[in-house]
Amino acid sequence: MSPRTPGAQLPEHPDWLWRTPDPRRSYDVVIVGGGGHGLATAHYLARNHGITDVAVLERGWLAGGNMARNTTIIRSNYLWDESAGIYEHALRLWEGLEEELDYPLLFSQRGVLNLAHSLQDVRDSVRRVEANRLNAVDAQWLDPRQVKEVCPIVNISPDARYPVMGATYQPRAGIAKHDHVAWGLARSADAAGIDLIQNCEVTGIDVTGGRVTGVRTSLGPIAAGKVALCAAGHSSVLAAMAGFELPLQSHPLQALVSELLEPVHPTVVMSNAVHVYVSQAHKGELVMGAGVDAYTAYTQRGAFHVIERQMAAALELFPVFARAHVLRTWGGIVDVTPDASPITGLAPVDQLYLNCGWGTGGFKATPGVGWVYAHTIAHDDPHPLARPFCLDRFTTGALVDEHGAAAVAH
Amino acid sequence: MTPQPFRLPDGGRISRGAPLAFRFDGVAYQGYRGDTLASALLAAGVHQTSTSVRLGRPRGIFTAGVEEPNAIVQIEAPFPEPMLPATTVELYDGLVAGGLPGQGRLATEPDPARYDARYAHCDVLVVGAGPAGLAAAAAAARTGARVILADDQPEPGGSLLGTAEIPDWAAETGSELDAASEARVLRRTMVFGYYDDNYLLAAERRTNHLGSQAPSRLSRERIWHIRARQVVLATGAHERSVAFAGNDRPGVMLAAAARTYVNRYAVAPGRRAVVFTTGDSAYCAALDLAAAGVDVAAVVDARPEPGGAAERAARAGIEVLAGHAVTGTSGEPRVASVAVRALCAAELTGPAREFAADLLLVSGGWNPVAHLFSQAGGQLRYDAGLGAFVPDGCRQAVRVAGAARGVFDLPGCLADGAEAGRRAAEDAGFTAARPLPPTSAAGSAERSAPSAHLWVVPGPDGFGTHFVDLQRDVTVADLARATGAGLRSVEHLKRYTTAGTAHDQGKTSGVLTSGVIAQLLGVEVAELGTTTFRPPYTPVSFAALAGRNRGVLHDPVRVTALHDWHLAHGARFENVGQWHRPWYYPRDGEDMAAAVARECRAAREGVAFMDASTLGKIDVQGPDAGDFLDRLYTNMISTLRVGMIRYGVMCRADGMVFDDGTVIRLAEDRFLLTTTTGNAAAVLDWMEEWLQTEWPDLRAHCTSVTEQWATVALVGPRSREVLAGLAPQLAVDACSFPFMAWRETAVAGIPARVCRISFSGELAYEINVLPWYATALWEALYEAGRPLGITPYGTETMHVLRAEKGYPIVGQDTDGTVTPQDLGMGWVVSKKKRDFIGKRSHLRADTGRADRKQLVALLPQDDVLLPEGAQLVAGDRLADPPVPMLGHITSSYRSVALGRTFALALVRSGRERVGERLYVPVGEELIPVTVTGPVLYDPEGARRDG
Amino acid sequence: MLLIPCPWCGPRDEAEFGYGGQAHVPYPEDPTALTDEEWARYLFFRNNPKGPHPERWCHAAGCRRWFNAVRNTATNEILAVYRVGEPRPVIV
Amino acid sequence: MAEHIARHSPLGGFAARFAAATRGSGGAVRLAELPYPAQINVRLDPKGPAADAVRLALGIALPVEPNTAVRGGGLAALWLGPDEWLVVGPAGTAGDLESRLRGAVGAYHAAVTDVSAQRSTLLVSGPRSRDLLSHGIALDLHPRSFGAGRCAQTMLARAQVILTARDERGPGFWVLVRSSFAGYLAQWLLDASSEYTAPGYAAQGCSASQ
Ligand SMILES: Cc1cc2nc3c(=O)[nH]c(=O)nc-3n(C[C@H](O)[C@H](O)[C@H](O)COP(=O)(O)OP(=O)(O)OC[C@H]3O[C@@H](n4cnc5c(N)ncnc54)[C@H](O)[C@@H]3O)c2cc1C
Ligand SMILES: NC(=O)c1ccc[n+]([C@@H]2O[C@H](COP(=O)([O-])OP(=O)(O)OC[C@H]3O[C@@H](n4cnc5c(N)ncnc54)[C@H](O)[C@@H]3O)[C@@H](O)[C@H]2O)c1
Ligand SMILES: Cc1cc2nc3c(=O)[nH]c(=O)nc-3n(C[C@H](O)[C@H](O)[C@H](O)COP(=O)(O)O)c2cc1C
Ligand SMILES: [Zn+2]
Repeated sequence: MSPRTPGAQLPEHPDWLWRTPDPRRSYDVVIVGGGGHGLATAHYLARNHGITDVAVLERGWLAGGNMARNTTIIRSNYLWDESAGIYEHALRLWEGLEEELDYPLLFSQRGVLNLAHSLQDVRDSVRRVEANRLNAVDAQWLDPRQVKEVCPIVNISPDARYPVMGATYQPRAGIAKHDHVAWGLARSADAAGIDLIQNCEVTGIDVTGGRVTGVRTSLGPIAAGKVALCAAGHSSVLAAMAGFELPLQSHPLQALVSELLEPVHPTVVMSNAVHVYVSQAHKGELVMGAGVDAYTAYTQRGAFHVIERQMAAALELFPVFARAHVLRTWGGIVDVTPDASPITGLAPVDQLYLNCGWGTGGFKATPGVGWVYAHTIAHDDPHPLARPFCLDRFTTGALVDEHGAAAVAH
Repeated sequence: MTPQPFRLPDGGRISRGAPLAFRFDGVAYQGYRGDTLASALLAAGVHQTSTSVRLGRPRGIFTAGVEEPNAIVQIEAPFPEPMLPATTVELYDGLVAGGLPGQGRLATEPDPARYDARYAHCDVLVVGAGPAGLAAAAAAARTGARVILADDQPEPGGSLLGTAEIPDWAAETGSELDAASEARVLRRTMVFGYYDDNYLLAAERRTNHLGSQAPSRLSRERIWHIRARQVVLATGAHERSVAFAGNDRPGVMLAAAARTYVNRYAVAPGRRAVVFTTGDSAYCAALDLAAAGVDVAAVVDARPEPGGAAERAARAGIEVLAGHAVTGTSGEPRVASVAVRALCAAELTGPAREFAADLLLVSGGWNPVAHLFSQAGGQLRYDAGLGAFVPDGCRQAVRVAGAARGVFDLPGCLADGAEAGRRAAEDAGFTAARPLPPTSAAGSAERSAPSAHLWVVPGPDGFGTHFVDLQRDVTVADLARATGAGLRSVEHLKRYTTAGTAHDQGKTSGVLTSGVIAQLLGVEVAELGTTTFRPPYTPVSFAALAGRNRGVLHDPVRVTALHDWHLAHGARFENVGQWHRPWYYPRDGEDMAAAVARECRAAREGVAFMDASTLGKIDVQGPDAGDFLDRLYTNMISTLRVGMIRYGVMCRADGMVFDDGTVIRLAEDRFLLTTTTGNAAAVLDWMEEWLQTEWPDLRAHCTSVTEQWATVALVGPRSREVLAGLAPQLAVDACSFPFMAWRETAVAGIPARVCRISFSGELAYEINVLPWYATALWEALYEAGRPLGITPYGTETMHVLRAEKGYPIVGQDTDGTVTPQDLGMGWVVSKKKRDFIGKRSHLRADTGRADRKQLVALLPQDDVLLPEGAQLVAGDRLADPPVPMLGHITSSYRSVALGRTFALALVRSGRERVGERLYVPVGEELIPVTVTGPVLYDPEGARRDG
Repeated sequence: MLLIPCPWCGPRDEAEFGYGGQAHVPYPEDPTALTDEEWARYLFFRNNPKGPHPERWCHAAGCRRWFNAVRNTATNEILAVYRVGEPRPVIV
Repeated sequence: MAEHIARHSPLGGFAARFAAATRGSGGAVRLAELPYPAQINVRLDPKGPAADAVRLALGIALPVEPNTAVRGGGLAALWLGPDEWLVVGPAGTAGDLESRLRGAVGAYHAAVTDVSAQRSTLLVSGPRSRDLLSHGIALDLHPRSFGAGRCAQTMLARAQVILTARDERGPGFWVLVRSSFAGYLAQWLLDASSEYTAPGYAAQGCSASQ
């Protein structure tokens, strides 16, 4: 009898998670969207502000949107001060979250490498590393040899089509098990008395005199003192219900996993130029993602040539992956803003709050968003870390443009 | 070599004349061509292939196909490949494999095999070559329609290959299709993805079954991209298990699989069998096994009243226990005995009976293979009669036929397939002229009884060994724990228990899982549904998907006409977009700094030349061309005189710099623009977009001529001498040929357009010729310039030269957040024009701010070469983080001309700070720098005319 | 891989096309006459409906023509294609 | 004018390898470069007078049916877009062709641009040429949909190409590719053609599908 494989299993979930309550007629706060952000917001409304007359309304199964679909990369090495501020806040929370939630989140600070493949990539990378250090975000610039030390299977041959010229490295970055995170937050919110209501689609938002009064749902109307949107890919659809528009486009973003493999990949590697990002999850599957599909869609699936391109890119970087197999592919719907930074804060309707536009990279922000957004809701005033991410910036032009220099935004 | 104790003396579809040697878990065995690794192992008496991932329980071969949850193996030789079901590995000579307890292993060496892809189009794609698929393909092909029939097996026949008598017409229909000019039969080809607009993906295994004999020039696997007007899915059905205690022991096997081993592979999967079934189909297995000499101890039928099949079994001398269920197994590791009790209204009654047996066949019903249909966006419906999910409606042009639709009898499958094929062809515009083939294989008149739907057999103690997902080791107890935690959705249960997430993606366990959960929650299976079916249907290798887009073919390398010369002269190259551009030309022993210094010196003091052919070039013609360009560029273009050249900048509508380049006016109604190398396509697209969608009334046309012209920059105070020598007809003096003018002439006898443009501040020319003559021109320049020390230079030198002059590089000194004003180029932004793209954005609050980041030069103290990308701070001591940052360094060089290092930087209120001292954190140090205006070299512009 | 019917070339693979977002967003007649809010709307705000969406595509690897399509973003079904300048068809 | 100057075509260096692949396939596929054909890009309103003038000047009409080519008098006019064509003529005639066209369109609004060096031209022919191209072209190349007289702009592997079916009997295509991509495409075609030069293929009992 061969020995059991270490690692190919996960820690058990707890024996109790959450209730399945019927919705009440009214709540102080209704959160629309039971993804990671909605659940974290509920958790911190209760924990930090003592607000528990809250319902989280989820159209499907809890955390079944992007929260169930993301490649789980967590990092805070963003270029601009505003971004570093909010993502680093989130990373600090991650560092205490397992304890806070008493749940094994498999938060693994295995480091993230962002590879540079051209001279301009190198400049942009150094720029980001230097900015990170001044913002107290741990960051290093590694040369190809050092990259190889961190991740021995990366192909650093100078003959590669796009050779690796170095990488930025954030040692505190890493991954966490997405479902565990969502469920830990849900369990905590539920335990605080917050109602998590599934199969409850918000179909209308009631606004009277410029102020939100409640929502209509597939389970009937629900009155609310405050309504907080947390609907990720569907944010535009919800905003339209409240009568305003958002500078968002919803795109499919795909990801895939391989079969379970013995450990080969000790860190997280992201490459902007050849466009792939990959880590090996705890059970042993390689988890990979690529870029968004070009056109908008709400289909939760994308086109296959995106996957094929991604595989070609992956093999350039990791020739040893050749005979690994794609086990499953899937897609999520991400809401992308013109400057690749989120929108979080007040909406054009009173007592309605906005948290959207996290696009391809909002998982890492989950606890940070919950913290900041709960504050915004509780005080009807944006948290200082959220202020740069208001809707206004599109009018003034004060964008937080993370396209240019921030590598792929995951 | 071990014998094959379980190989039947005759029969099967194996080539007994072709014995094959292989090793499994270190032991040598023998099998035959036509075997799978699984059948060959069974023939040798090996049931157990590994232990399970979570609980470490022994596990054996459970199925005979792609749905296998247990017998997952690691291939070691000829080349390592992780995680293949032994039931799908065709045996070949020299195969070395081992059982896997969960995680596969990747090779450490590069994969030597080739992979490729093909596109294919057809009127009708039929997936699956069982009776339904064969009938469909034949019916469609006979209309003249273009038909593709894809099946993952090496030969057509589908599940018939596992029955005792395979009608001849299976092979005949295969041959008929092979011979038809418009039909194509793809064997060993798994259709694994069904996407929008009837786009299907299939993976063909082409040479793997040849082992080390595989010809290396052929692709090992091929991905087919099939666009079908109509699709017929005839993908059959998978048998499923029942959850009872100890249902995971080696020796427990699906009934149809056992039947397949006997008939197709001539292997007896055991000596003495018990059959546990909820329907009729397992009786065929019982009878076939009995006929092959396996002792069938009993058929345990959960139905109180089994039909004619049971009578037939009884007539054959097999004991049939109606209304009974298997309650447990024992044996270590393999099944040695099977416990049975009567089952009445889901309660066990009566005494237990034990049967000694080394084989337990299970049949808990059939799940139509609806994966592809579901991927296509089709809806599934729970059919309570069948106890399974069956295809319902779909928006795409797809039909489902045969067992995949819940038709489980052979005549029914044939008729269903033929009808689906005919109608698909008709919908594709063909007429079914010839009569349908006679449906062969008369159905038996036997009285069949409906299947029972039994998900769980209770007890004996708990549900800890009632497995639903064998590969993820998920039991009924695990599911109960998950529902106990409050979970209601199958999706949550999947993620709580990991059921259905293994290599087999729950092919045999998915519906069983739903059934058990429904029972636990007291809801209908229909209400619960299934988890989502996602591509691929079966795993596909990364390499196959990458195809031939690897290595040098990964992404096109674009090169200029002079590339071979650069190579021959030792150039080091830089990737710029897809281009390979010479970066610098080191001479013996030179490092990059030395080479660049030498190249710079030549350009500033003598003469140097560079291949600038990669610049984008766009020819714009038409009476409104000037007007059009006025709208695109920030400055005025229409006033340019014929014969002259102007530098221009384009912004995006958000006011940020998008591209820059020169515009030359060739004629009253004709301009030639250059763009940066990386942006050539984007600029042309941008121009077409505005022309076509916003200003269709403008009479102007754009044509890319990037590769029509090779461009050589000839630079340096002595460039005029070189040019004059080669262009005798050209008046080269500064009066006759002023800065920003162009002339047509012959250079070295080659028709050329010579422009007096300088990106270095030196006297310089750009010579444009047809690329066919580029080498001739280049060599002539090299020859003519040799006495003056003419030096080829690359992009690095070009960057230094322009930076010394403070000329920004789009993409290096800009990052999409920089306006022309930020670059200190207010002069290129017209105040006169009513509008141009980006103008309105320059009036926004943020773009008007005085403290924006502006381009300046920095002079570092002590001649330090600052890293590009480094940040700037104010004081000589770092504050506590977050430290306010004032900007960053965009370009940084050591300048021979200046005799020092310098940098360009984007600095908050930079222009106001000229003269100020700032600091650059480098490692642990703070390097002081002085801010200056951006033009450090020849600020008066005295060198331009030589 | 969508099969997109180019109004000139007929059905071609999605990979040959460039996506241009919402259709019928004209460049403002006189941008300077717009308020910052109005200009921001032009620059950054585009419809993002779940359902039929008139949008622009460019047959970039083919005839290089821009054209319009109405696509249901919830299903990817292309309900109509029409050339620039042609009115948006009524989709029932 | 520059006749005495040495010319280099972008695929000149591939001639020997093309020939070897052609030989190796036993005639199943043939690869060759057609160097230096004259190519003029023409843009005009097909309904306007310029189109008539071009027809008179060339002796062939610019095709108005998308994705078709018209041939005559040693010239071919390929449809590239509703107002765009590529007129291809024998090597060495670009100057003459350009001035004929420019003369013909005269004062009408039209764009005439010599692009002879912009693209390189490959010949891919032989009984398996369709199969070979189908490794990288997503278009349906079946004679029913891409027979004589058809042309198209599309992708071949990762390069944009203009593809034309030859008129001659037997399958054969011209592939026009931007010169900077020509080397890539040549390498790609040579790599893909290894499928058709592999010995003992059928004897190995592989499936017959290529
Ligand atoms: C493939 C992929 C890979 C990614 N990789 C990363 C990564 O590596 N790192 C990273 O940081 N981020 C990543 N992301 C992004 C990240 O997943 C998202 O930014 C983040 O999950 C969004 O927040 P959320 O969890 O609240 O969203 P979701 O989980 O999508 O939650 C929104 C919820 O709102 C619900 N909803 C919508 N409309 C309604 C309605 N009308 N009524 C009620 N409920 C409604 C939805 O059903 C959904 O459950 C990735 C995303 C995808 C798709
Ligand atoms: N209850 C019963 O008695 C019962 C149940 C099921 C099937 N059957 C019998 O099985 C036969 C069913 O005939 P059928 O033609 O519908 O199915 P089939 O199972 O005979 O053939 C399906 C074929 O499709 C192939 N296939 C499946 N998915 C594929 C994919 N994605 N790509 C490529 N190939 C794929 C399979 O390998 C198989 O060869 C009938 O003879 C029927 O009587 C009987
Ligand atoms: C990090 C991560 C790891 C995953 N690992 C597996 C896996 O090992 N096996 C599997 O079947 N699916 C795996 N999945 C994919 C899920 O099964 C599923 O496809 C995904 O949550 C999207 O949901 P859907 O496909 O049900 O729409 C993984 C998903 C993520 C985000
Ligand atoms: Zn087109």
